[in-house]
Amino acid sequence: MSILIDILLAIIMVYLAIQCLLTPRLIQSVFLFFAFGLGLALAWVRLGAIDVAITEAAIAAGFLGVLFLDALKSFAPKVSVKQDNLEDIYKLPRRNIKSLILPRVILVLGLALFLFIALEAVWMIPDGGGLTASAEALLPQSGVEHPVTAVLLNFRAYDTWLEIGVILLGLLGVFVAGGIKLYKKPGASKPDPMLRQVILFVTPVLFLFGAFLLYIGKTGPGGAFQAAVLWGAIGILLHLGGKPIFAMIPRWLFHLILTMGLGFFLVLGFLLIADGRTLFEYPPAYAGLLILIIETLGAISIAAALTAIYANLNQMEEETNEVEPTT
Amino acid sequence: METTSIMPLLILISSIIPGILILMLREHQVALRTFLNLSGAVAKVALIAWVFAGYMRGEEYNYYFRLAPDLSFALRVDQLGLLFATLSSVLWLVTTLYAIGYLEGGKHRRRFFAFFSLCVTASTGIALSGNVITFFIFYEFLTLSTYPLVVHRGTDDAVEAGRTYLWYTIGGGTLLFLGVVGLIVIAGPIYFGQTEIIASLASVNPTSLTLLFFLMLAGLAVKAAIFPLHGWLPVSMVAPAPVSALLHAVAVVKAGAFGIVRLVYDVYGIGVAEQMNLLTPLAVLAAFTIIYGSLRALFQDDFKKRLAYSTVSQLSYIALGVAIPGILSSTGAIVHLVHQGIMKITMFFAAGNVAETYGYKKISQLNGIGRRMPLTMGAFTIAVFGMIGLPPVAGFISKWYLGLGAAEAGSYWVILVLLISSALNAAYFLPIVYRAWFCEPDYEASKLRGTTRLETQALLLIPVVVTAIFSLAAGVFASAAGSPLSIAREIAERLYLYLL
Amino acid sequence: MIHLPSSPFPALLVGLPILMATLSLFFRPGGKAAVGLMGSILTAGLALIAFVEVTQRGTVIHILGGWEPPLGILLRMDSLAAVFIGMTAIVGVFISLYAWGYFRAQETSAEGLPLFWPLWLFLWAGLNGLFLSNDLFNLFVTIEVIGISAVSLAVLTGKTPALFAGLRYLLAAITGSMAYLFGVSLLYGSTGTLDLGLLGEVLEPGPTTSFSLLVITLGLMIKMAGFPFHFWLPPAHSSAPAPVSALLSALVVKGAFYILLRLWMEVFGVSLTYAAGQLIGLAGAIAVIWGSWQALIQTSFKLIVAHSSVAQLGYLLMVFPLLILAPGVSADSADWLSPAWTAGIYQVIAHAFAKASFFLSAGLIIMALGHDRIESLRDLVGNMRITALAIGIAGVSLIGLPPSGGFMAKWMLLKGIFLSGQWWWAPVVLMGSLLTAGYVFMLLRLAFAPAREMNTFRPVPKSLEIIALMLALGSFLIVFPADSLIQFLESSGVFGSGIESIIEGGVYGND
Amino acid sequence: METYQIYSLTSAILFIIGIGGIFMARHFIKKIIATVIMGGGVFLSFVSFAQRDAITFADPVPHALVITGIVVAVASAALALALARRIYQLTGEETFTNDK
Amino acid sequence: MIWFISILLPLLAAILALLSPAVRRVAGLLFVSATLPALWLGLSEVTGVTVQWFILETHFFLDTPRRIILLLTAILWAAAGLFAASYLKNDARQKEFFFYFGAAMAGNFGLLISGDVASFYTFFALMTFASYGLVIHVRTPFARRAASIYLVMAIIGELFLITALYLAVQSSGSMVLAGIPPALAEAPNGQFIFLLGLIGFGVKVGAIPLYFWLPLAHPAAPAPASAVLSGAMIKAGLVGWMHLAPVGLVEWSSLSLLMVSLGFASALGAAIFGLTQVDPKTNLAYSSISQMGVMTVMLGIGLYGGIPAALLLPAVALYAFNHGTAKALLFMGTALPAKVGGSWRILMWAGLGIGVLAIAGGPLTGGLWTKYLVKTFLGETSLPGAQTFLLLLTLSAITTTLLLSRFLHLLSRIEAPAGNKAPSFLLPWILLLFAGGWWTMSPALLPAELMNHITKEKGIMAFFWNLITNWGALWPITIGAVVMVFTLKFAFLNRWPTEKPLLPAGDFIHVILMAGDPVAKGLQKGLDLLQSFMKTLHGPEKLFYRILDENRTIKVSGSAESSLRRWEIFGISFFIFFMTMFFFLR
Repeated sequence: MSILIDILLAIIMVYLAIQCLLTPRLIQSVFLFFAFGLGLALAWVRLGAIDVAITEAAIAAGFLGVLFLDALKSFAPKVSVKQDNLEDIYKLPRRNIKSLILPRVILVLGLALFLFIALEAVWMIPDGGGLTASAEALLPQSGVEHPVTAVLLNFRAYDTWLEIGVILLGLLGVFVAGGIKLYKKPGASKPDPMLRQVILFVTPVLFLFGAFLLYIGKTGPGGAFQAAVLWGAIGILLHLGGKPIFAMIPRWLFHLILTMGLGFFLVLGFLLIADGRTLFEYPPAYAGLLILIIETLGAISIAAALTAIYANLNQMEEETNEVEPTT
Repeated sequence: METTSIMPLLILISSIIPGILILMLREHQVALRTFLNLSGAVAKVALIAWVFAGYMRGEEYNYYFRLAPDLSFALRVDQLGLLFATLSSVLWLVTTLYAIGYLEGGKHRRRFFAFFSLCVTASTGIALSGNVITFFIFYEFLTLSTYPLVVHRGTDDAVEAGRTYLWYTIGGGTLLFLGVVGLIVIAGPIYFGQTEIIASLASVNPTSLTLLFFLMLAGLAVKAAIFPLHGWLPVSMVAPAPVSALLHAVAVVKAGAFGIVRLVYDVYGIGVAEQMNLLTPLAVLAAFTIIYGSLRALFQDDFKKRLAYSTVSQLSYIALGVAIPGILSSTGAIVHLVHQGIMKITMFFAAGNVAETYGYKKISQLNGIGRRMPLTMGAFTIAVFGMIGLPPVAGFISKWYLGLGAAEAGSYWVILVLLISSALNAAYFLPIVYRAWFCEPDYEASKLRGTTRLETQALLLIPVVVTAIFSLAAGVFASAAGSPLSIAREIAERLYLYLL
Repeated sequence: MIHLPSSPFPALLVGLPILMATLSLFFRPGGKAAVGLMGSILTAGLALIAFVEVTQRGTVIHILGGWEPPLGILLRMDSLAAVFIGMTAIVGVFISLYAWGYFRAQETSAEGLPLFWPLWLFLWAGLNGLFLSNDLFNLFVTIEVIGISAVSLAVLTGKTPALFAGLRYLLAAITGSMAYLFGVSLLYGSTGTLDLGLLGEVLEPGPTTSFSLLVITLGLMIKMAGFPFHFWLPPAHSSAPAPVSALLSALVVKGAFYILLRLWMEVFGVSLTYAAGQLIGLAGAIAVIWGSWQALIQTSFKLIVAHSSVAQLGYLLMVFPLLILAPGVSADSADWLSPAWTAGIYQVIAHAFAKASFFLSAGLIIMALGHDRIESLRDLVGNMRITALAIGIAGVSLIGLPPSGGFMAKWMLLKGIFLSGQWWWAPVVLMGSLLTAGYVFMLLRLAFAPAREMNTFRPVPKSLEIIALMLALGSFLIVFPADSLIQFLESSGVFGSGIESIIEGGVYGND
Repeated sequence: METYQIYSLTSAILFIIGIGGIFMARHFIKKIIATVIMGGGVFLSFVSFAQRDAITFADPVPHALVITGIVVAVASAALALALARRIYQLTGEETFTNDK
Repeated sequence: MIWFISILLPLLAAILALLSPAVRRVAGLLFVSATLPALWLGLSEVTGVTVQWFILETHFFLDTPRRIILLLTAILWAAAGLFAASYLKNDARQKEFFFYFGAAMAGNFGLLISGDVASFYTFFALMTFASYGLVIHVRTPFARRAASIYLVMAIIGELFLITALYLAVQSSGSMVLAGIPPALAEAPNGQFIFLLGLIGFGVKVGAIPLYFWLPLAHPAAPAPASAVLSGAMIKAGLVGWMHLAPVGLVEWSSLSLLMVSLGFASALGAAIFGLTQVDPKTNLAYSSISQMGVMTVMLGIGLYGGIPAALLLPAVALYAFNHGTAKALLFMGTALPAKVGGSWRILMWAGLGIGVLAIAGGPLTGGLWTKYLVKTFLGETSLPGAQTFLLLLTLSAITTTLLLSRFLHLLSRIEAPAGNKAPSFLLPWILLLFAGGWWTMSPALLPAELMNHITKEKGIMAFFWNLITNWGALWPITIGAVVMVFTLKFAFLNRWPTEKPLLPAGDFIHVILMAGDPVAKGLQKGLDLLQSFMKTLHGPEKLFYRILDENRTIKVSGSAESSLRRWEIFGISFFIFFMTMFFFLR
């Protein structure tokens, strides 16, 4: 029975994925992507990966979906200016379709072969056994009770640290890509009275829920990323509501918020090295506390970064007039 | 192999340091530049003389530096190398003087003299290199350091010539590279003179060795301008006269010829090469090139172009000599390395003098020039006689040994080739001499007069006279101790002694 | 593995640049540059100290968090990593110095360019992390760090071509890293470990392993722009600002090569076949010819240099077929492994120096001319002689003329080729050299050619010219320590052992 | 057939759909979505093996890896989106043309 | 040391004369003193030396025949030098003449005293090329043409010569000239080598069929130069033959016969050709060819064996001596009639007459004696047909007389200057007359062995007063003289050309040139074709450039690259790569 559910879910996911890519209309595609993300989250749940499910729903489907949606509004108008037929607004441009047929046939053939080989590889996979046992054995020393958190912030803290760096890096990249002027005043937006009310209501709820997730991460599913997305949502909402927080606070503070997760992590690591340990080798007694601090600061930083990313992207077309088109 | 000496390195440094320093100077620091240049040149000659003397006393001057496994930078002093090094350094000194006079007031002189020095470094490096790798390193270094000289004029012609020059030489270089690597893979890090290594492999791996021989030969033949790889040489005539002189007499073409000598004598060994039948194709090619170059020269009206094709022809004498087994032809080949150098450099100096003083670049303009530039044309005439192979100029000596060698080896067709070449040499050189001395100058030309009391600037005149005297002396005092011939003879004797 | 001497340097090498990058964010443009430059110099110094440490103590490790593999992550700095890190440090510090001057001289778009510094330091940290990493997933994270910072750097100018190129680069990079990650997932699933050393020991051949090998190789090939996946490289590298182009070409693409080399040598020994090596070699060979040919027909300087990178990376791929022994050949008789290795390493280093110098020169030319159409290079030697000299010297190294690093690489490569009997690669090497000579000398020819119009060269800072020249010279100087460098590399067990050693079970030489 | 196998097979299919999308989709946004789908497939395979290797709890390492991976993928996608939007803003192009 | 000085002095003289006008004023003295060491070498017996450092280890040494010729040469150069100094006093190109004169002199001496191949060849070449300057001296079109033909022939000669020397040295294994004849006698290809030498030196000697440059070149030069050309330098070829010929050691019948018949053909034919000339110098040049023919005959006899070299070669040398002095006398004499006036003319005619007689072998002259030597050896040889040869020799005496009396006649037609005057160059002429007369007949020159062989203890003076021999010499001369007188006296017999030579000077060359003209044109055309072919034969680089610079190439490559940039193509290559590798991994 449960297998049937899984199979159904799998089929739905595959269908959604294919449809998402095949549909000619961009907006449909984005909504299908939302749906696909949710399907994937369900799959995580089915596989017992609640943390992943939350992360997926929050970041991959949620945050990214919002970004895509936001992008749609940017892509839409120009198409309409260009083309007379409103029917075609969201249609993808199709040029010399005939010349594309042969390559596509070959590609589909290739995909099919690839699929066949990949399925065989996945089917024939030997049982490697995983690391569950060793993780379980070492869990008590990690300072946290939830194994995923232990792995994320202790066993493989290095990866996590780098990953926080990646988000910051993504933000920097967005700054660069969006034109440097935006970097100077992230998130300057027009106020919207309706939204402001909603925001006033939602913000504390999101904040509290985020804090809960963060705290619960020590023992169960939840943690920094999930919390960060929620807090990031606050930022986004505030931004939409005409309160671009990062435009309001001093730049140094903004930078501090952005970098404190990464920075604290690193400084802590350096201090540990100075203490004669290795990087991220917490003293067992303080491990739990340190992890909590790191998670909190990390979550704040990530939230800030996500907010800033959204703000920048959201802002982009408003700058159109100021940027001279370059060739 | 254990003993190392800094001397060979010093010889190289004596020209590379001035080169680099000159590059750092400013264009207008003429005096300092000249001083650097000349002191480098003099130091080099002195060092080589010192090493030569020491070598004759039986001392060894070797320098090793291991770059990688199987890849040693080795400088070794032997007679053949010393002979070539002496030639390079002495002619460098002379050419430097000449170039100072020739380029007076020209543009980019700093660059010119800097690369000039580097070029000579490369050529002495080739002379002193102790193994094929080092040889290859300097061989390529030479290509590069001469390129700025070839394109020195900066005209479209010059640049185009540089392009051709590079395609040929780099192409040749890659072939040589392939051959060298292959050789090292088969035979290990091979030093010049260790012919026993190849000899021991000759029966094991004859096909590869033959293939590698021709690969390397092709690489070397480009610089030695052996047909059909000679195309770059006449084109690079656009370079200024001192460059052409250096290119044709000492540096580039000689590097190729010297390489062939090394390849056959000091890598494969003459015995193995003969036994593997490697020499006949070389001989045929060289012979063909001799005739072909002469034929082409016959049709050139451009003075320097005629000289260039003559170089194509003359250089193959060396290859031909190498290709004929026998002590006499080896002597001839080795001594022609030197003799061709001093004679051809004289010719180019003379051509440069005429062009620089009167602006004549065509042979048809040379009527009666001997009257106005007696010393220059006198020197030229001496060189011409040498080229034809008339005694007592140096060229006779080499041709004599080549001919005798051919007779000794029973290759009578080679004698025929030599004869035809001599006749053709006479046919394309003597008209120049005839015009210079026995034709009345054209009316307008006779109005032109040099401004100085001398026929041209002293710095242009002295080198040409000096090299002409060299050419004459190399012939007249050929069997004196220390003459090129006697050294060549010793080298050849040693080669064949070893074989026995 | 874990009982190797421990050292803090691996961790510091990753941490320091990130720390400096983070710090630099707090400053205004001028301060960013200062902090960035200081960070570069500190990192380079640290890298050199670490290098010396490795030369003295042998391979050092850093067990992160004190958790041993397979659960934890381990940073390992063996001689190969040390060489790569050292190279990055030297080239990186030169490029940093150049960038400092270069961006100061660029008044027009001064606003955005300061972000160069944090991005570059992130990139550096990513590279160091990659070279040090011994964990499949960690490698993924580092290549992502590298990828994102590289793309961000590539679009630093904000010009349209750069944006297009950057997006293409990014999509290709994501494709590559996802393919890589898929392979990692299957490997983890089939072995339960991510540590390279352990993986090499427990991995068994089978369809899954083969498939992982396939997707990982493909992914990395895309990331290192191996033919036919080089399509993203020329536009991306040519449209970036000069110091960035230099970084991308000299260092970034080498990261993927490094992983590929490590994985093939240390992990996938069991699944590799002779034919697979030949295929990679073939791709490399085509890249050499095709890239050089493309470079030859370009009309803008930076495109020439970018296409040249494609070709030069092809040489790296040509090392692979030599490292895999044909069936029935025992490792004892395979004396070509060592030259082949050396060839790869030297190609990496020499290309890094030469290509960095090339791009820096390109930057100077753009600075002087406002564009980089090669037709305008006429009379370059008359106007910018140091730059012309740098181009010449770097070009010579690219061609592989002696005594440059490129020569050393080609020498060793040809030696390996001959020793292994795979002679069919030799003509490719030569053709590549010739074509390279073709475009290098096309540039030089123009540089020497007489100017057609009035002199339009604007003056450029001499110090920048000298930096470019020094990098070019560097590509020659690296030959001199070659012997000791090769010995150093051979002291690491990885070096020179090839696949066979994996099969026999010895992974870490000084175990 | 066990649960994890369904998902691991699905993961391969998703990966392929994603990669096909990257090759065939024309619009920037779709290409970016395709990369995310591709990533989803990869992560699914990780987690499916985690479920296979579960003892008292599922293997936490792949979970952690996937969380990290998702964040990294999102960062990349965000950057790509920023680039795409910028391109569109500057030129009005929403697909790749060969000469750029 | 004396050896070197004898070469260096002329060279020094040449250079000094070129550089300093003051020296040129005393040029006569200069050249005479330059010949003194050679003269001394010719008169005394100096032991040979070896100079190791010079060229390819030079040996200086003289044997009897070469000493005789050296003496001749020294005398001639001294006389010609004195003669030239005053003869060319006002010449515009005086200094050049002196330069070439001195250089040729050095070469001439050098080739005679050198005993090894390399230095012999060196000096031979020096002489050959220096005399080019003498031939072209007057710069008239005629002289230029003559000089060109001379040069071409000289170079051809040199080529054959050097080949012969290569092979000869190779077979003898040493560079010493004395070793070559025995080696050639032994060597299987000895005849071939000698034939090469025969041709090579034959050019200089003016042997049939290589003589045609000679009647052009010798007259083209100024009188003193013609004198040394015809008197001394022409003997260099003879010396060369003597160096190569294994006289008395072999029996090369065919070569011997060839030489003898060619010699006689020269002796008679050249005289007949000479008769048709109107220029006295051309006339003399033909006479030289004719006389060299006789010497060729003598060497040819030697190759048949039976006569030892020690006997034959001095005889040849002596014959050369006689001819050289007399011919130089006559050549210089051609300059006299226009300058000598009054009673001095008697002296002049007497001298000329003696010269003519000496060449024709008239009684009481050295010619009688030298011709007798020829006769003796002709009589002794076992060569078939020796009797015919004797007859031919006599016939040649007649033709020579005819030729030379014709020469006298031609001279007599030159208008004499008014008054009783003699140019200063009459003095060296007379000195030469005496010196020649003295040494030809002096027994000092001949080795005693030869003397004994010929005169059988009677002594040379007895021979001179022998009526029979004198008569034997006289009657052919008389016949010749009578024929000449008669043809001149009687108008119906007087068909001698006066304005234009019946046959152009250099006869054969004109045939060659005429026949060669279409050939030369064809050759030119062929060469032009060759040249244009070579020009179109672009280097491979040109082809490459053409491909490279072709727009289409660039376009195609560019579009190929940009198609690789298409995502679909990326995908396809991805899958191709994937599938290939997948199969390779199996």
